[in-house]
Amino acid sequence: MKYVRSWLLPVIALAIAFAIGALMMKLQGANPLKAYESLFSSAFGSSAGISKTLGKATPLIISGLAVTICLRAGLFNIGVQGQLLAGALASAWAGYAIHGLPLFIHLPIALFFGTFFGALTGIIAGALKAYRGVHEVITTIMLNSLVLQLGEYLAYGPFKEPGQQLARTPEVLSSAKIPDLFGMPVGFFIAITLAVIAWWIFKKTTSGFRLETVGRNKNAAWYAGISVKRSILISMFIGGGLAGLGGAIETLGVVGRYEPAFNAGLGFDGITIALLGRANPLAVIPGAILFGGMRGAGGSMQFAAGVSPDIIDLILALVLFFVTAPLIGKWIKTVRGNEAITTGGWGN
Amino acid sequence: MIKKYLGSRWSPFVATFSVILFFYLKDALATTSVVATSITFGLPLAMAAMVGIMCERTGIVNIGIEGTLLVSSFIGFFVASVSGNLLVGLFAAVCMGAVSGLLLALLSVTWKMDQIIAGTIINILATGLTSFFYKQGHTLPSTFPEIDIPGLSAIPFFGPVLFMHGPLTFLGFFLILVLWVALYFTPWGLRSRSVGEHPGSADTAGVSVVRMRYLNVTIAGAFGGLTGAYLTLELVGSWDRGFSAGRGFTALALMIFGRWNPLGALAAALFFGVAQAITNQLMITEVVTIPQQFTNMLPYVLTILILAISAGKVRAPAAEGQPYEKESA
Amino acid sequence: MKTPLLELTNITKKYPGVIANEDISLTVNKGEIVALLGENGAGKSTLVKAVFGLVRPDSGEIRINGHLIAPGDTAGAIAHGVGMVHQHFQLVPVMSVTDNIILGDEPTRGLFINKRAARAEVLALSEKYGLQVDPDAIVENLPVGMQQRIEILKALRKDVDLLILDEPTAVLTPQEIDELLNVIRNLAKSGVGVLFISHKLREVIAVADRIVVLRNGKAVGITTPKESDEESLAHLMVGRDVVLQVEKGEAKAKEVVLSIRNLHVNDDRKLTAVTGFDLDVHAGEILGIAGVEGNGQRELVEAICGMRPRIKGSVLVSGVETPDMHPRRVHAMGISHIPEDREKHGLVASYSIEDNLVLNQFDQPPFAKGWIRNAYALESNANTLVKEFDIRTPSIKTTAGALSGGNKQKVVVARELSQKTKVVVAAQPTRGVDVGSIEFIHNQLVAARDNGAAVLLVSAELDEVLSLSDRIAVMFGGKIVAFLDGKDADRAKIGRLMAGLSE
Amino acid sequence: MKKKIIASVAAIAIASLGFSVAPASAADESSCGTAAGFCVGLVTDVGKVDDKSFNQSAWQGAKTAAAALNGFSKYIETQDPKDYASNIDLFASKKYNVIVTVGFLMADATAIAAAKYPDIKFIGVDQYNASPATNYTGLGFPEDKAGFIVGYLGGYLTKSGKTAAIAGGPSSIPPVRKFIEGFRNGVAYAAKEQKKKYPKSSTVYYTGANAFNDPAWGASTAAQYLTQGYDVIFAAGGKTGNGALARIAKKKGAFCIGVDTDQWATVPEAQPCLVTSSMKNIPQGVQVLIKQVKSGTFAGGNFLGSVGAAPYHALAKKVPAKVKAKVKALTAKVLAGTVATGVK
Repeated sequence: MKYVRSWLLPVIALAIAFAIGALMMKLQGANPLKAYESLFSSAFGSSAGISKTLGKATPLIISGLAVTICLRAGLFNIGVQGQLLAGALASAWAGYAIHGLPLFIHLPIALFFGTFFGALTGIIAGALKAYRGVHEVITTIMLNSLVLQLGEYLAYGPFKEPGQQLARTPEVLSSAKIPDLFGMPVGFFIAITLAVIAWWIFKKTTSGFRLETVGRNKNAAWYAGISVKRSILISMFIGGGLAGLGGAIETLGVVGRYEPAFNAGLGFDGITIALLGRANPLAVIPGAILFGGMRGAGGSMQFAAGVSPDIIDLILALVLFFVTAPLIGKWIKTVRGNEAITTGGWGN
Repeated sequence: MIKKYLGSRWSPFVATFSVILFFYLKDALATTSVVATSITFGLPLAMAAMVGIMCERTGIVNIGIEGTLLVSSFIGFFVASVSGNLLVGLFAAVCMGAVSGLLLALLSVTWKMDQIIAGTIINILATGLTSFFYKQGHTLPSTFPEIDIPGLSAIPFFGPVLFMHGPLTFLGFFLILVLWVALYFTPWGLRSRSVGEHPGSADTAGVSVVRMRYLNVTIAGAFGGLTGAYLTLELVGSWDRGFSAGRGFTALALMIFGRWNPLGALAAALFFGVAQAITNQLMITEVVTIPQQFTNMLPYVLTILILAISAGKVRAPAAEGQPYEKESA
Repeated sequence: MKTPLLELTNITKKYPGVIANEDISLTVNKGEIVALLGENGAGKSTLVKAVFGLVRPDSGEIRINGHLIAPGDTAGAIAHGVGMVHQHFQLVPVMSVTDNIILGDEPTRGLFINKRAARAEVLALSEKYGLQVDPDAIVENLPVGMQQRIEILKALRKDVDLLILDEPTAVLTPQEIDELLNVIRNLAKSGVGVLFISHKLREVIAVADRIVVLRNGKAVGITTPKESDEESLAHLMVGRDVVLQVEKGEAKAKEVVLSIRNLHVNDDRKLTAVTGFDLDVHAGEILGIAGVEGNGQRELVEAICGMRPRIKGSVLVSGVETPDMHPRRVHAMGISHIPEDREKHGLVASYSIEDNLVLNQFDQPPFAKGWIRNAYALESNANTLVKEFDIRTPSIKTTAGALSGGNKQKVVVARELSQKTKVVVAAQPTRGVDVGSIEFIHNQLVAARDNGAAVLLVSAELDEVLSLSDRIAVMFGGKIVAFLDGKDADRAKIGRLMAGLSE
Repeated sequence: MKKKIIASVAAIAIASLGFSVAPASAADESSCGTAAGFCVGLVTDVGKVDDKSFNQSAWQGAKTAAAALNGFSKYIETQDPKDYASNIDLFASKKYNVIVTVGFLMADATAIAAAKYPDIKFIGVDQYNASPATNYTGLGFPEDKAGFIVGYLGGYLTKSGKTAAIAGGPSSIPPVRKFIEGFRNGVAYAAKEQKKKYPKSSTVYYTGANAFNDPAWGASTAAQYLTQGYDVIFAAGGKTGNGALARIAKKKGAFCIGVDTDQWATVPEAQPCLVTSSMKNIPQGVQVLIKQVKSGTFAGGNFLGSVGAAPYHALAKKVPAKVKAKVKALTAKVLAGTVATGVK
């Protein structure tokens, strides 16, 4: 029974959100049925559609994880966007500037570059928090802008594609590109694996326990011999690294180069998805697929039913609202015991 | 004691004023312009930061400021253009802001939802709604005009900097000062702060925590509405999708930077404004040619550095982010 | 018949799984001191909170001076002349004494708070009741005894007809308690009704006109001090004969295990809190430290356990120096620690009992094999300890936060005492714990002693120190002012020492 | 005269523009792919079709052309640059005759699609076709010329000698840079003609996270210029620039110059100061190319669209007749290439 309720809630939330969305479309004189039909058939109705949905979900899963892991350790990482950009830029550089390596060496190196520079961006905020007590929300907001500017400078300066007028790097070599597997994006499977690993680490390992203890009660963690500073550093390093890897996967698997506009907004969607999943690494996956599917199918919906893709943002906000607000929960009497508290104030 | 005070708090101001004086003697026009413009850049940030301060001082985290700005500027613009009356638009924007505050209060006080999630909902709802319902072709009948206070505005430097602004700029500054006074010198302020620090103590003193939180979050929302109205009805004169352009998030950082103190946040916001105006001025005069990206990084780098050096624990209101359970022991 | 000042009729309050108050009726008249006696968890606090509007009773009526008070109406209760001194201080730590006292009913001049008038009012109030406070001090910088005074002044400020005091004496010295009891008597003489909560029999007998005994949420007896004595009240309270004295054999003190040499420690405000003393605790003995809170006990304990930097001096276990600021390594050297603030340090409220029971050894075998935690070992450990330490819980998966105070403390005690340990440092081990659990925890500490551990007990409850300790050290002003033998320690003498008076 | 027609067409088109439902014209989509049908699809760059900027201009051109040819037209608003290809695919799957893609960022995706769908003609607005494809035409504009002309006008209008440009995006975006540098050189050219020594025209580029999308920044930056006595300001860059225009309109005696389209119609707030706009005739370019498709003369490669200055509208009386004549003369020379803009 409890199991039934655990999936009933999001389903009802989705249904209500879609109903309200339909009303909005009606107000605009469009045909909601036709819109939804095209939305679903293009997101999930064909293997190409599924492939696109999963491709869109990939960076969202990873950035959602990056937020989740920090939330678990009691940190609110708004800096995923910047970490992701750092990773995208570094992996792009490694992808085009390093020559003469076979795929199985070059690709991992490029991925590593992305991960490392993402982690570096993350750990700056972590170190400032751990050693100087500067709140991570400020530093990560600042770092987002900083990385964006730095990326703009590099992509239009030292890393610019020769002869190109735009701010973008050369295309990465084929030896650094993530190949497709049976028409499905390989990155997605990496993302799923990462989510499962993250889940497993928190569920089963001492490291996960350490981070989580710090997140839930810093003082008790200190009493129990867990270094709070180290946990902050580690979680920001891992969060940043994941975000960087997400950027690298996008760069090496989808975009093919660093071009700033191609990564906009991924980090911020990650925050929403992490909150939707209530800081549970596995719950990030369905959230990301929902986001990815709907965002990816927006064009089709407009094509088929003439509905502005903005409606998708609206529906997603409503989903988040109905999943998290205790309205439906009360109605179907879901008992949410032992739920991770995702966030608190800025004070901790 | 005085020495310590000077050393810790006032030295940045002294430094700022000496720098301004130095440049003023070199180039009066440009310096006046930079300082005046930094108010234009900084004021909306400061006003948005006040929204955060008012909420957080009563223990409610508000990351939905961005959404409030967006939706209230949208409503303000449309009501003003449809009604043809700026004041009606202003009123509508303030009401819309209050409604968004009320929604936050409902979610976080009554429903005890995670406050970060509540704010996120407001943000993405605002983005979706404004973008979906935006319709081109409306224009404002006019904008709030600049008021040059007679006499005072003729004073060199101080005139343009302090006395030549639109009515909402004056109102914004005035309300920031009012908020500071109210927060520290009135019963309302004492009660608000106690609700944010230790709701139990307020409750046992007969101050209703729920009522206080509702009241303050709603007023804060209305203030956010005023900020939105300022942006569209006074500063710009038009509206477009994504109009607030991230100011609500920057404001959050400024609120923390200013240590939850209205004057602190105002100073932080003006610092940001100055940095932005200087960045522009460097490009305008082309005296120094460094890549624009680096000058743009300036405020962010400086903020991080200043915080890292001055460090000290920034202490947030203690009860922030937690719903108040009246009946817990 | 005249209307009673306070009249409660059939108050019932249920929480999920617990009946806090069942059908309680009582009255308080003008000038009368009524004591509510009962063990922790008997429902005393819930009842008075209902009177003050902090708890909404499910049924029943509250009348003050004949006026019906709506459930949950704190402002209404205040308006009708009820004042309350809370067990957990309801003070805003970062604000001044004046601000705290005037909160909710501020003297104003125009729109603003009249700070001068407020300050004068606080001084006058302090004068009137003989409770000295500094109106400009920031509350968080004050010792608890002072904070208590502020709470009382806060309550008295509003010209109360009915004053409720919820366990006001827990943190006071015997002398301060006597003073407080005098204040209470004087208030009653001036016509104020007093509802006084305590689980300390002696105080109740000393001050009350009437005693209402609560047990498991029910009023089980109403009596007067003349008609009763400590034994009979204790019997009513617990429902059985209680052994007030801890049963323990003769201590067999052996070699010194814990030694403290010239230790200097600062408090949170960076002021000296522990000023350089030596202390030895032997295996097989309980050394109790008596003292009013705020005299350096907490800093001492934290410095021993590696949770607070030692400015100077050292802490040795069996002659080996322990590391500074590393609680885990100190623990590994054989110092178990029952922390003073179990909510803050002892437990992770949102973790299961199972996880809390291994909080400081979660990465040691058998609870972890290398990197992987061993669910089976965790479970069997939890099952064993829950049984052994009598932790009352529906399941080992229940979160610690859902337990009662006594059971929470048992989780901490179980974790600390189940490990091989040379030294047990127990700080306020029975604070906020019910009588049954107190007895159990006391027995566990004695058992640890008998197994050869050196036990350092720090408690603000003088009775606890007296009944458990083989030796007693009295701490005042960051120093140990006297060592006494546990058997023939004299209450009055210790009380004087605790207050800093010479003998 | 021609400009006036374009302007009035623009005004009408904007008035009739729906905002969320793609309007259907006489023909309908089922006719696509048949011999009788003629379908034009348009993929916007990230953003909305009513952006008062190039998306809107391109759609206006596509719609007008399709209607004139009795065809059908529809658009998709791109939400994420990664969807360029799939949005193009949607039109291709319905066998649209022409697909218009908007914005230089879509050049790669368009070139790939052109190779993938050899039967469909592609028009890339603001793009350069470097591929040999004959079914893909890059519609480019000599923005430097447009900038030069209005800069020249500005050079004659300024009284303080201080002219400026506010760029809504970084200099790394080619059309932005070309507009700005053209403007700068135009001012200098006018100064030289008048034998005056103006300071070099000043520019502030925006490089935040909200390029082209921060009207408040544009307005504040405009205020900064105005307080320093700049009296001719060219605002080039989407909504950021629109914000600047609206702000300059509040300053008496200052002139502002719009960009891309005739902003007299798209930013009515700016009318008090808007002396002209540095126009790229995107609608006209798109129409010409679509008509080429219909008539079978579409040849691929690159097509240089026309540029020019928008009419003075109500501010005509503030521009001395002599200046008007000079500008008119120079416009012809610049467009013919006899006066070089000096922008690379």
